[in-house]
Amino acid sequence: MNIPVDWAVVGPAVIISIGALVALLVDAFYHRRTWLGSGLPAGIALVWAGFELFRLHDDIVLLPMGELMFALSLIILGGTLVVVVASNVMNFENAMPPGEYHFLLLAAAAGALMMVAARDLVTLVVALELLSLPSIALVGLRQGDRRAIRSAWTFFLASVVSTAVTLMGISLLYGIAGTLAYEGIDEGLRDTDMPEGVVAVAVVLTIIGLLFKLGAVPFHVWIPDTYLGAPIMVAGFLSSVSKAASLGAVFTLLAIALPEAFDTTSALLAVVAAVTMTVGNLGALRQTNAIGMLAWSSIAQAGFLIVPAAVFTRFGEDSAVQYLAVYVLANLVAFAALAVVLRLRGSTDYSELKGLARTDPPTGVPLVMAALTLAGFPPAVIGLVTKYVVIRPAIEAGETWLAVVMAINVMLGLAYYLRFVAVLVDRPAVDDPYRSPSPPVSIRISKAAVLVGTAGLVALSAWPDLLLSNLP
Amino acid sequence: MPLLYPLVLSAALFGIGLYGVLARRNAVLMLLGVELMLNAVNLNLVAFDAWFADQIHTGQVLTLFTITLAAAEIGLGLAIVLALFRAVRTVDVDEVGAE
Amino acid sequence: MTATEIIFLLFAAVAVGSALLAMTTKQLVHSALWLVVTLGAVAGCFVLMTAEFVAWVQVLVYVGSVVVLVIFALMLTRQQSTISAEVTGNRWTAAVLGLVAAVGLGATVVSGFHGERIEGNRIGTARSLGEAIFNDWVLPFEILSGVLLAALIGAIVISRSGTER
Amino acid sequence: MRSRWLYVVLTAALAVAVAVWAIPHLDGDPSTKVWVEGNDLLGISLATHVDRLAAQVLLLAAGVGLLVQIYSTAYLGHHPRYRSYALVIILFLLGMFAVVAADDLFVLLIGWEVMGLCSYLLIGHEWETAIARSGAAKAFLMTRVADLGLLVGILVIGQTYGTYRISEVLAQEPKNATAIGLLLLVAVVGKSAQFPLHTWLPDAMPGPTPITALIHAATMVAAGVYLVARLLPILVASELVMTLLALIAAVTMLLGALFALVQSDLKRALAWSTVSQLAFMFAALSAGDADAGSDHLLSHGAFKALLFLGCGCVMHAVGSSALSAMGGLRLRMPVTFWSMTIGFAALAGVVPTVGFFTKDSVLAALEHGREDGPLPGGVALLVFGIALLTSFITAAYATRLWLLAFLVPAPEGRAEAHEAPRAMTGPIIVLAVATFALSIGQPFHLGIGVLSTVVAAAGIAVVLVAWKRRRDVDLAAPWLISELWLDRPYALWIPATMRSSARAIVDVDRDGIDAYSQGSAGAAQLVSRILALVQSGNVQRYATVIAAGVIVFTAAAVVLA
Amino acid sequence: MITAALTIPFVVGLALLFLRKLVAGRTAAWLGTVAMTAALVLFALVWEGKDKISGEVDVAWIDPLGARLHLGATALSWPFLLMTAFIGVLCCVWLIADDTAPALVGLVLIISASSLGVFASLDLLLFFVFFELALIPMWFVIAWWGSSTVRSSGHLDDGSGFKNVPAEVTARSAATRFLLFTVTGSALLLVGIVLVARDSRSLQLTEIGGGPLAAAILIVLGFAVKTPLVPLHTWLPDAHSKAPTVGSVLLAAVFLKLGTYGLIITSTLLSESFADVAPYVAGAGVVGIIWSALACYAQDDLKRLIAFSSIGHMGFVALAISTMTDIGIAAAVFGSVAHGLVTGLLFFLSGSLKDRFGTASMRVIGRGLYARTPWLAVAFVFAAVASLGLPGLAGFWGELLSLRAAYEVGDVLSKPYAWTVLGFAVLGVALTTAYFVRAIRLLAQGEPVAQDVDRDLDLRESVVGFALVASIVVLGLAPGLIVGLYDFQPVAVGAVTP
Repeated sequence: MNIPVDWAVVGPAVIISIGALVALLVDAFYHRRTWLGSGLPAGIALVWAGFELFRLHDDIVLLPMGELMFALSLIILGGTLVVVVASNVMNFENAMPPGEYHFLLLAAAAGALMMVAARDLVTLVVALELLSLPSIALVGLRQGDRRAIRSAWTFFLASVVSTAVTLMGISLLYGIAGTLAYEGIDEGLRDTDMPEGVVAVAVVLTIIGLLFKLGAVPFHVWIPDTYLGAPIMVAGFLSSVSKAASLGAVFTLLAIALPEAFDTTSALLAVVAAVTMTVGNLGALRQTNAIGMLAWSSIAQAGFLIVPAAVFTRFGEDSAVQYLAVYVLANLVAFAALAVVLRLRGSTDYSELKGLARTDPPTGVPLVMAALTLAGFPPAVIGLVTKYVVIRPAIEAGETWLAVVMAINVMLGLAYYLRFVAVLVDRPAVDDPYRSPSPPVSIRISKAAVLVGTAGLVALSAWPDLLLSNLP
Repeated sequence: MPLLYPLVLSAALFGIGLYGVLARRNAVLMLLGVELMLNAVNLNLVAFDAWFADQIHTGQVLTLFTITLAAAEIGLGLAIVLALFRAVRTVDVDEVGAE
Repeated sequence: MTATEIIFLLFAAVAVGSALLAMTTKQLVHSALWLVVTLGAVAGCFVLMTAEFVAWVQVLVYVGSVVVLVIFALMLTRQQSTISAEVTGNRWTAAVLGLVAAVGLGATVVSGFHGERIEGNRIGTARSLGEAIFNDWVLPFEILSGVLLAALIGAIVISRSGTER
Repeated sequence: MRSRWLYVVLTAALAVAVAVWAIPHLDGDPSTKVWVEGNDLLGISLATHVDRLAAQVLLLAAGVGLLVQIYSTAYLGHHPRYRSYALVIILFLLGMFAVVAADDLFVLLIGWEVMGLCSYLLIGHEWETAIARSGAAKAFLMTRVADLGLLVGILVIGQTYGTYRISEVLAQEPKNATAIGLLLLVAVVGKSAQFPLHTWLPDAMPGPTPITALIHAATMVAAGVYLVARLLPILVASELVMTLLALIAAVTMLLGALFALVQSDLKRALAWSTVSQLAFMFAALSAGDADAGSDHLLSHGAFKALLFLGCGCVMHAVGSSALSAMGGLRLRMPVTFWSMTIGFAALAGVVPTVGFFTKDSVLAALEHGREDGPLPGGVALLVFGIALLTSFITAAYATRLWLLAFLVPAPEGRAEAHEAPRAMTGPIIVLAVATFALSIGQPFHLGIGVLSTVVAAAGIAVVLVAWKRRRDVDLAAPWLISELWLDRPYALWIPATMRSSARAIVDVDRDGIDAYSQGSAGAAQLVSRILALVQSGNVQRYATVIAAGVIVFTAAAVVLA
Repeated sequence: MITAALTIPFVVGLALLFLRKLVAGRTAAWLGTVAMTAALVLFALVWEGKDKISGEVDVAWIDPLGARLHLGATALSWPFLLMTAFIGVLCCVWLIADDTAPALVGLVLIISASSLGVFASLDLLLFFVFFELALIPMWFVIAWWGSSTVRSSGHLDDGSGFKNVPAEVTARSAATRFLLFTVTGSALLLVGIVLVARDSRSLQLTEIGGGPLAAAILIVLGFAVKTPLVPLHTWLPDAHSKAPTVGSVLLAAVFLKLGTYGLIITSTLLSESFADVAPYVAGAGVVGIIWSALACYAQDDLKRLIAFSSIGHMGFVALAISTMTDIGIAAAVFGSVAHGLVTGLLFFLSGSLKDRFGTASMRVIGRGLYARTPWLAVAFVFAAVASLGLPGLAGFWGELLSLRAAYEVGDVLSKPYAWTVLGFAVLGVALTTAYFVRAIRLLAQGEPVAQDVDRDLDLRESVVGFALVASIVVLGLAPGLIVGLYDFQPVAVGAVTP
């Protein structure tokens, strides 16, 4: 049989790869190596890719799970763009080459796109690697920073191990189905006479690589260390874009290739989701560093994201995408704002953030809004609505217990988000070290980006229909 | 020849590789464990490919890709290990981890 | 029991044995060399399974480059305070997990594929694989090139010494 | 000074209004009037029903109320809190009128509870003193607990008869009488201080004496009698209720009289006698004779108010209500002496005071109730006997109090007592006159009359003889002086139980119930700490965790599949 | 019109929050008073009659979920709306002082407005959004303006409880406990809402007809935390006693009503499945009555005492609701509103005491307030008497109607069960009298020992107090004002009796 290669689908990825190379080269020959030299081409490439994506919209939606692919590609591009823009506050001057930075970032983004677009396991694996390896490099990018390199090492080893596991699963799947194309696998599984167990092993091992990227328990161990060590916006990238990509991959895989194994996957994923959100929230409880908190909370959010995949109802992928979109937006707003804080104050400990919303509203207020959105709590109505949206599939599928677990986790989450918010709006310390007469332009840009994102959240809160009616 | 031969062999190699990753004290040798696991996968792929007499050589192609990926991974991995060594003057995983 | 089978079993025995040694010996370089033996044996198995080209690639890439890299790395990271035991306290857990993994996989494949036989009739030559790749697997192939480039640059960036600029 | 008379005027206006409203109904043609028609789920309508009984009680309340208000101007006029005192009295009168005139049971209930509240506030008028505080609290709690019986009883009536209007209820055949009766009994026993809820009334004596006269002798405590008389047509339908009522009455009248006999405090003795006299009324009602009961209510209202007000004068003079502080007042305060003599005579049931006639008709009712009437003959006879015995004791203690208060020589070193001011003597005289005037037109039964006169005379004689003999009329009976320890449960056991259980509850609430939230919070923190421990930074550990996870998942999947 | 009534306080509140630097506390409070009064007037005017939805607003909101901006005042919600707005006004009046923080006024406005939103919304999701919206502001009110005094234990007369915990900590932890409890409840509530929405394919109160048992259980649990029903009440005493005066008032008068109102509409919307839960609600309610009454008997901190007494009153309301009869509904609404007014008054007065003496501990305040601060004492006694349910005052009718509802058993509870419950409830009434008499004895009566902080009510306090006293008397003498709304099947709710 023949593997369908829909080149139309590849367009945006190609553009991004080109953009990556351009960024690399421009930076290489650009005399003073600042963010602008490579960030600009990168940004342009992303925007262009976005247009390309919209141009291809009609072709894409015809594919199986096309809607999902389109939405996720959009989220990936947007997320990466935010990361690129927000990266400009990170001090590239010492120890972080912007050219390579943006090259790797875009390469990873391309990998993410391909993961969503992949319709056979070979492509999936390779795309997965294209996402992973640059991300690993990005984590360890900051030079002479023990913590960064240690994080990179952690991330790397965990990643390769899980890749190996996935590959083993894939090989078994191949042995069972005789092909690695999704449709083929579906047929293969439908008319195979293998014992259930064998199929189960193959399927589970295959999914694990993706769960690893999502940061599902127990494959979450790498996340806190990595986020804390990585350049902050890279952590943002990992927590948003690569989660989006792997979620898309999971959905496509389950929907097209493994409907046969639904019983196995749903039971497994339901448990994983429940455990993941609980562990994530509990882990976050005692964090006193904003990034650490976000790292754990991203684990918890991953748990929520898995639910729709676990119970595949008519709302399944829609709710996942809507939830993901809001999560990515809020999360990136938070990371971007923290990037500014980190640049200005050199730390994101709560002690540093005390009273930020009063001393520096342009960064503090967005953090509050983002935290409330992640908590799913008014005034961030959109967060609450998406919680509703993501609980609904569980109910529709009759998994009330799962819904209740989610509910309890909403409470757990609020516990630490609220603590974070309280720190932000608290009365500031009397002698506030930081008073910037006039912030550099890079900070202005970042703050602008942050405010735009916050405005988006506010708008969505005022009128959630904007999101819910337009995403698939 | 029986399909089981390569498959069982691969299972054994995979287990051994896993052991290596989890037990080796030297970071570089942990990488070798990973390589071993990947090779086990390759064995499976090739075996199935041969078994199916796959027209489009899915298995063998993926094997090639895997080998390449493995090369890329080990390249990056070794780079990291070297940087790590430069940073903390050791490749002993027990000491690397300790803050 | 045909000749191929016997030879395969021999290769398999060699592979497993050397793999075990590679993972357990105290001498860093030795374990790298033992790995070479393993990979060679696996390459042999490939050949017996009619995957010539794969076998050659295996020999070239691994034995030719990877292991050399590894040995260099070992040299570079050779440290004054030689590590006491080559395995960590983690080893019993590791052993158990490894064993369980092997046995589990073994059981899986046995229950799934017992009694099947490989009639090696379609040789995986360079030509046939090339056709397959460039007809059917172009997309992943392209992506793979990206992966290699990214990994290369990543490796460079990470391993550049702190002194430059 | 003028402000004080303002309240008198207010009260007078109220009293006149009520009188004008009530008098036309004295000749016994009842009138029902609906002022506000409530037509919602509650079904409460502001309706009044005034018949002869109601009219009489209204007049009694209005009259005594007015007299007490006048009396108070002198008795309490200089008290800093006189204003609130006088206002509360007016509020109380309104409540009383509501109870008496109400046709809707809820209106009655409101008045009933307002009276209770006013009684609480007035008893606690001297709230600086501990006994006043505790007395007030005790009275309020015991009566209110009993009132809950009335509340539920009203619910039952409403459910049974489909209306809360007394007139409409009485228009129907008696239904469900036992349940209703029992519930009402609870309320009545509490409000009228009958056994076993009788202990609050003596303890209410720390209240100002005029208040005692008004609330705890003439009106509020009699409201229970009034209520029973009002609903008698229903209650008689249940023999059980009537028997119970009769027995309660019997026990109470005897106990009250006995306790009154041994008191060393004039006011407290009068309080016990009130308890006992109220029991007389209930006895009459239990015999099914509403008129006898209500007549005795009226006469008792008159002469007991007289006695208490007189007692007030005495206290005003000697500054204490202890009998030991009195004596030798006959010449010092003649007005008080003579009016109180009349009062005691009425209490003892001496011809021709009204007390004689009404007690006579109560006895008659009981004796008559032996043949026909709701009571089993035996019970009626028993109660009749106890009533005779009680009237004997009553005569005895009346005489004793009279002697000790006025005739025994004054204790040494007491400041010379003077007659009370006119504002106080005036009301007494009025009431004394009333004590005779009310006799007019009272029924009279020859046989019973003779019998009771003999008994009373015997009682008086015994005491007089005892006094002639050995100058001493105190009965050495500790078990009586301790009032049979009947107050123990209310004074000690119940409060103690409540306090201890309350503490227990607070502790359990904090340490027991809350455990689940505290526990879960602690557990969460613990897990959180463990998770942090897992993050050792050692890659190999992570890899191990991952591998283990993979294996577990796969195993689980295989099992599931 | 309703939209305006909701927006005005919201806008003013937000403005005060963000412009807190620019306005003085007194001005802010005046602004708040005006805003809330406007809301009150608007809600009073919006009424169109008990058999229709007044001032209905129905705009598309989130189509994919079927959620709409659907507002309106029904016979069920109108009394709550008026009561809430009224209390809001009084809270603002109370804050007319120089030491008021403008931000506090802003938060009070937002809390009141969102509570109004809860009562006014006819769409479950909108209801839930408002429900949550009020929480975080309340957290700040408690955590920041919370009590700054030593923590007083519940004990009767041993000093053991006087741990000297820094108030900032305890107030804050109390706030967090309150929030986490409530959010747990409301999260379950959310799940329940989704269940209901799945079954009846709609989120509109006007269209929902029933839901699965699971939904009923979850929703009732959610509201039970808020109401609160034993044993989910443990958050309440701390929160109420630690909160600042307006905070306590809003908590007791408004927040608890969110719970009871929720239970009421649940009982009418999910009648079939609620009927299965009703007995447990009744049981919890009655246990709460006894439990809280006894707990009150052992309190030294006045605010804690009032807090516990609230649990008891809510127990009556729960009992009434669980009968699922018209009378039960009337009783629940009346009881809620009356409790709002009476307990509001009690908390305001204890607030005055706390302002003067720095603590609400009766031991510290001392006895004989009759002599020391006559009007304050009289007002307090009045409030206490009203709260113990003296006939002729607002507190009475709620209890009476619940008892009557329990006596005239609907078809939900079994007769023996209902009557047992009734018996305990009656006992509870007696106990309530007991602890209030105790409180009066400890505070108002007794040998007065003057303290230099003895000050009688000042103007704003008198205004607030008088307004509440008047409303309590009016409702007490004319219960028909509220009960009159329920001699029929209330609009916008399903069958009241299944």
